[in-house]
Amino acid sequence: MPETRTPTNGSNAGGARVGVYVCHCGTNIAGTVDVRAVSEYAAELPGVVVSRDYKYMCSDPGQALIQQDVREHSLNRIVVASCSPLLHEPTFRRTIDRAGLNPFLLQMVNIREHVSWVHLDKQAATAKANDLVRAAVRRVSLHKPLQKRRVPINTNVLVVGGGIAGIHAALTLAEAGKRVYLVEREPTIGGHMAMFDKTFPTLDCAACILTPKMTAVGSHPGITLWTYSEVVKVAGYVGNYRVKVKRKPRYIHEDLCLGCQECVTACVYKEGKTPDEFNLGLSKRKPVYLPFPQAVPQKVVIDPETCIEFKSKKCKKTCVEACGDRQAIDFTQKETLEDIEVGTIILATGFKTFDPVRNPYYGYGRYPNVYTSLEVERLINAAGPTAGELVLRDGKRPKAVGIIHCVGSRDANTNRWCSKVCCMYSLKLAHLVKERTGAEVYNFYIDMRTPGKGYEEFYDRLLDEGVHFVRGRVAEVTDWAAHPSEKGRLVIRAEDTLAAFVRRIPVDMVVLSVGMEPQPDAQAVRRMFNISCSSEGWFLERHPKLAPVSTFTEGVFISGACQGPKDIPDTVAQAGAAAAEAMALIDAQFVELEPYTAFISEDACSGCRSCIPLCPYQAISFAEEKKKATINEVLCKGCGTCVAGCPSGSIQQNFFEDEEIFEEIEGVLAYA
Amino acid sequence: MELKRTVKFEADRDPEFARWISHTVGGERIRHCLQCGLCSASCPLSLYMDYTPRRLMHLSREGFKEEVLSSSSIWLCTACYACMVECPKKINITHLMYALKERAIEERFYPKRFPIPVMAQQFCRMVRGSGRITESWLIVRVFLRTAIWRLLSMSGLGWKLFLAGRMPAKKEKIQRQDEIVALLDSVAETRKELAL
Amino acid sequence: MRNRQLSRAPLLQAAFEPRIVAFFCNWCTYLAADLAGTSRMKYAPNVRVIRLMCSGRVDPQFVLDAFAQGADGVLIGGCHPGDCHYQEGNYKTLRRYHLLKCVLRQMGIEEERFRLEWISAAEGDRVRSVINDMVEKVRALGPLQLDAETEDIREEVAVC
Amino acid sequence: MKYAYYPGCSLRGTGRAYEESLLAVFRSLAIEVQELDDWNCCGATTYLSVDELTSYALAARNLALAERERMDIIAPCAACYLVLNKTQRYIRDYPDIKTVVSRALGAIGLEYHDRVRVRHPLDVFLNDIGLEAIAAKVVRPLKGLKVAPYYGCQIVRPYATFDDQRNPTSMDQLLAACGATVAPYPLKTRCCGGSQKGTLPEIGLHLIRYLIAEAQMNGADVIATVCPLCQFNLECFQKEAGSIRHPLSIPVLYFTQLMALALGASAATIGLQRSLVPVEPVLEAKEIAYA
Repeated sequence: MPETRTPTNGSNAGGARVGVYVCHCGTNIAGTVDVRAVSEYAAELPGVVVSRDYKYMCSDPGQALIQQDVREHSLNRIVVASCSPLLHEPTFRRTIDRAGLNPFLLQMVNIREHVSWVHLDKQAATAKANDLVRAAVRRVSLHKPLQKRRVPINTNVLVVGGGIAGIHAALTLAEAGKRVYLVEREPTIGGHMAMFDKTFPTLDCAACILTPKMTAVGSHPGITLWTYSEVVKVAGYVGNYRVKVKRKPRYIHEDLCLGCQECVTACVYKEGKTPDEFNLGLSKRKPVYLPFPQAVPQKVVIDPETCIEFKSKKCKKTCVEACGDRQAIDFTQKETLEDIEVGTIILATGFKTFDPVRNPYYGYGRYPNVYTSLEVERLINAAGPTAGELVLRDGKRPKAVGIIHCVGSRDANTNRWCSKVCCMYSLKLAHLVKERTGAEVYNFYIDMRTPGKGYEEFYDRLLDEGVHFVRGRVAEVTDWAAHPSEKGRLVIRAEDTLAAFVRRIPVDMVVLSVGMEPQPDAQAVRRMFNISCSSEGWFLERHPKLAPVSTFTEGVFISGACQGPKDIPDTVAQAGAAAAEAMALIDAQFVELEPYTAFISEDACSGCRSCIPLCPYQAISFAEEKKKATINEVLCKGCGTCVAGCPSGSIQQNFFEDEEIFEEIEGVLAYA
Repeated sequence: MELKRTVKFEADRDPEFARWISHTVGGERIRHCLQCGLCSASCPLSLYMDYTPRRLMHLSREGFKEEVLSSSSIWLCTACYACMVECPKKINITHLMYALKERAIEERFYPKRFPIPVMAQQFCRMVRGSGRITESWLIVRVFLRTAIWRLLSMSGLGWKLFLAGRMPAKKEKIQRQDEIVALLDSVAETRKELAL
Repeated sequence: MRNRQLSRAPLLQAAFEPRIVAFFCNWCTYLAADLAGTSRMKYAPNVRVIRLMCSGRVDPQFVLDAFAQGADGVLIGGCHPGDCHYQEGNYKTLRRYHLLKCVLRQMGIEEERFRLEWISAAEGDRVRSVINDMVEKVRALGPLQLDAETEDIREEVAVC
Repeated sequence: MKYAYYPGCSLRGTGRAYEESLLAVFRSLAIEVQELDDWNCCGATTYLSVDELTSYALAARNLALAERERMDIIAPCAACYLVLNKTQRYIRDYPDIKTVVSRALGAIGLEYHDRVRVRHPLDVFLNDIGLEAIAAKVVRPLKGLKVAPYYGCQIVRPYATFDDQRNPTSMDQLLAACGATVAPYPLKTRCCGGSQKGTLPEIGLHLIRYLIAEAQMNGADVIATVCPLCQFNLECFQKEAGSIRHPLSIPVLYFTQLMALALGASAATIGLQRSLVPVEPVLEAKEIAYA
């Protein structure tokens, strides 16, 4: 039961009538902080009319309590001591708003993340909580009513990355009638999913479920698809982003190319010479090529690095001849820059697979028959380099195949995290390899992780099929034979930890189940979009549970594997969520911005202009007629740098006024 | 067929031993062990061990002191550091092997005439006495105390090495032997004082 | 052995618990401190955090005021260079920090008492280590003693 | 720059040829060394298993002696090199160890402030002298001699101080600079069994067999080593490790012997005659003079 304590000290500084609410958060706070004592302490502070502690302040009854007190005790300032303001400040602002108080007459005290969760000593934690509450009570008395700013929102959306996440988000938004710009770095959309053969656990073919969506993107009137393009600059703020996109020359007029590929056939190269990126170098392509048969857009690309015309200017240009009247080929094409304006941005930049060269003991790059899992996806894909035949580099079928899990995952020497998808895709590959070749298949795993709908059942199925499971991390793959049966084969050495001895298992093919890593340019991308990365390099969500696709930059959302390893179902779900979040912003028609802008008291301004270069947004200008600086409130983002730099103290920042901060400083330091 | 009943009671565990291993130098991360077996598979000697290094790590952190200290594995470790370098959790396995050896010698957990602890003790004695090791003398001393017949079987090699000038009969000794003694005594004193 | 005992702080100082005021920016360091909390990292309870939108908002007077009001140390936490949510606020902070350090030196305030750290939202562990380290160092220095002369300097600085 | 030379016990016994050839290389390359004054046994791997704390103190005495002379230590023996390195790191990382060590050193009037670097000759030759300078001084290129470079464990593990941990190449480069052909040797960092040959012979023999067989299979004429114990194991027990069907016979030299040879030293001054598996027939077959 909540309790009211009537203050003995009735003094009322500046007419503030403060209510203090200390949250237990179950035992999250109350386990370390003596919440009762904090509330009793607060009750004695000048200006405090009501002080309570309650089990869960953010619950409905907790909020109702505040609203009731506001009415009954005519409170005009509220302090809530609970969790981080980044979590529940909006909640409590709404609470007091509904009780008729201006939402900015609230101050939150973070006694969970900053106190109870990080300290062990109950006495010291309680003392710290007291200090913080005291500061908040003193500060809140100076708070002024403020209004959020409303700015209209541009309804266009930018989606960066054309893998399954970007495709799904773009289609969802376009279906809802929004204009979408989809920017993809490669010449085609499709991402990693387009390279897969089958998808777990249902074993439906990746192309069958993906290519219809790709085609839909290509033909949707609401989607502007820019492949072979990259975002190079982002400016503006939520609702009003200005984005610059670089479009690399593909030396083909996209509007003229029909995708007939006659130029490819006609190329002076009779055979491909360059490792084919899409097939991971397992086949060769020509200088003019279509990345893969279902590529979207169905437009060829010319690679200037290998095309003779670019090297010597002396090519017979049989391709141009073949193109004929269509005149789609243009060797003089130049890079172009496009400027677009969008209101929201969805990042779906995906992942990179771990490069197993970093783990030399597995022999990748040294033994030809050691493959990555992605390479095997291409090998067993009917549209792949071997037309779906799983054969070794010498054309022979493997009789035994070893699949090594956790390559570049769960390893302090490379990446510490679990890549989440490898167990399941290894099972899928085990099944496909067994089905196609009848080979003995060995899975080397540490822990089998199959949480997901239908996943454990799939594992059961593999066990039924007679695939071997050896629980142990592989120490090495070697061609060094210690037994006649090992001659000429690759030997996998691991401890069979369930049998408790070391085993050497000779195989013909080794599949390295490589983990997922952040894209190599993730840091540059996050800087451009002004978002954060986790220490591993994944894009950081606003809250791991409650705001999984939002970022700390309003209007920028993330989806798919750029946020962390995840499989296709999770990726699609996140892409849908990101699209919905973007739509929620757009359909509100305007965005509310925090009122933390700076303002100038003209009387005090000496016109020294030292604030003007401090503003990164050019929001401050000099009014010549008055010889005073003025701030454009629409451009100001509220960092407060000019405030701190003003020599005459004539600039102030809403909600962070000097006096408010001085009061907070003195509040935390004042002894009781 | 001889049947053996195996069940471990909680009372068989020595929680103090488990605490010790995770607090000893190098044991900081032993609780992170995944039991992946990479240590065992990269160990050149694991094929000869009664408990593979992986099992030893788990038995230690669970406090099965008897099993751990009477295991042959701790004596087989040659300190090649292959396990430690590859361990995905960066557990200092090699160093823990040293710690277990030290503990096993302290608590006399090894078979009689087992050469490794004998060699270790003779080694230390020689350091205290001369400050340096003379290999020829060390080998003789160890075999005298463990397996005299091996001394005879190896005499051929010994003679060859002697002829090649690689088995000097002269004992190596440092000049300021008193420093070594003072050093060793100081360590013993500090250890006692700080209860290390 | 004698030296060892001498270097030990007297009993009275051993009971001294420094009070440190921290100004954390909303986007990086405050978040990192939240992350330290959600990760249940444990650190010394001597720091009182004041949230600002950007480390660029830290007015030198805030720091001087904190010292004048009895803080034994002041810590500023901002985004890493190049990562500022407001593009370059943290560079301005850095510039002011160096100037302010000179002033504090003249006032006889030891260097360890005033610190600027770049801590990104992902570096919860750094919040823990920085705070623990700073508390230790300030504890070793003992309470801040401002003499009358430095009081004057403070006022002068506050005026200009 | 002058270095403090810390030979270690083995170089005065079974590894005499290592010392003789190493000093010869130092002379040829004009590397100035001074034997560490009254150095003591580092404790090797053996002391660590009996009494860890004491072993750090023993090793630290050598570090402190070098520090007093303001010189870096050159430690050619792999075990010494590792123990000295490890001691430095553990003193840095563990305050208790630091306390014990500083008190012990204090008792004999020494101090240690972590100002000394522990170097291996491979490191010094490669990084302080450089391949070009060495190649320029080669008077007798080891043309046609195929060498299996064997690094063993403790030079690269657990600390990768100057070379790649998984595929070290410093010795490969030095031997190539001397004109030798470096044979592929995938087992170059595998363990030779260390002192196990002495204590549990059958196990030691097994490991030695693998190492020698692999070198022979890859066509090596000689194996080059960096550690006296590796050299001893591989050379002295190869006959025992082989069988009638698969006899093993290959000279096992210190890499410094090969370098000294290339730099013009004569066989007698670099301990070639101390080999139990004679190397002279190989050199003669390759027409490399060694007198």
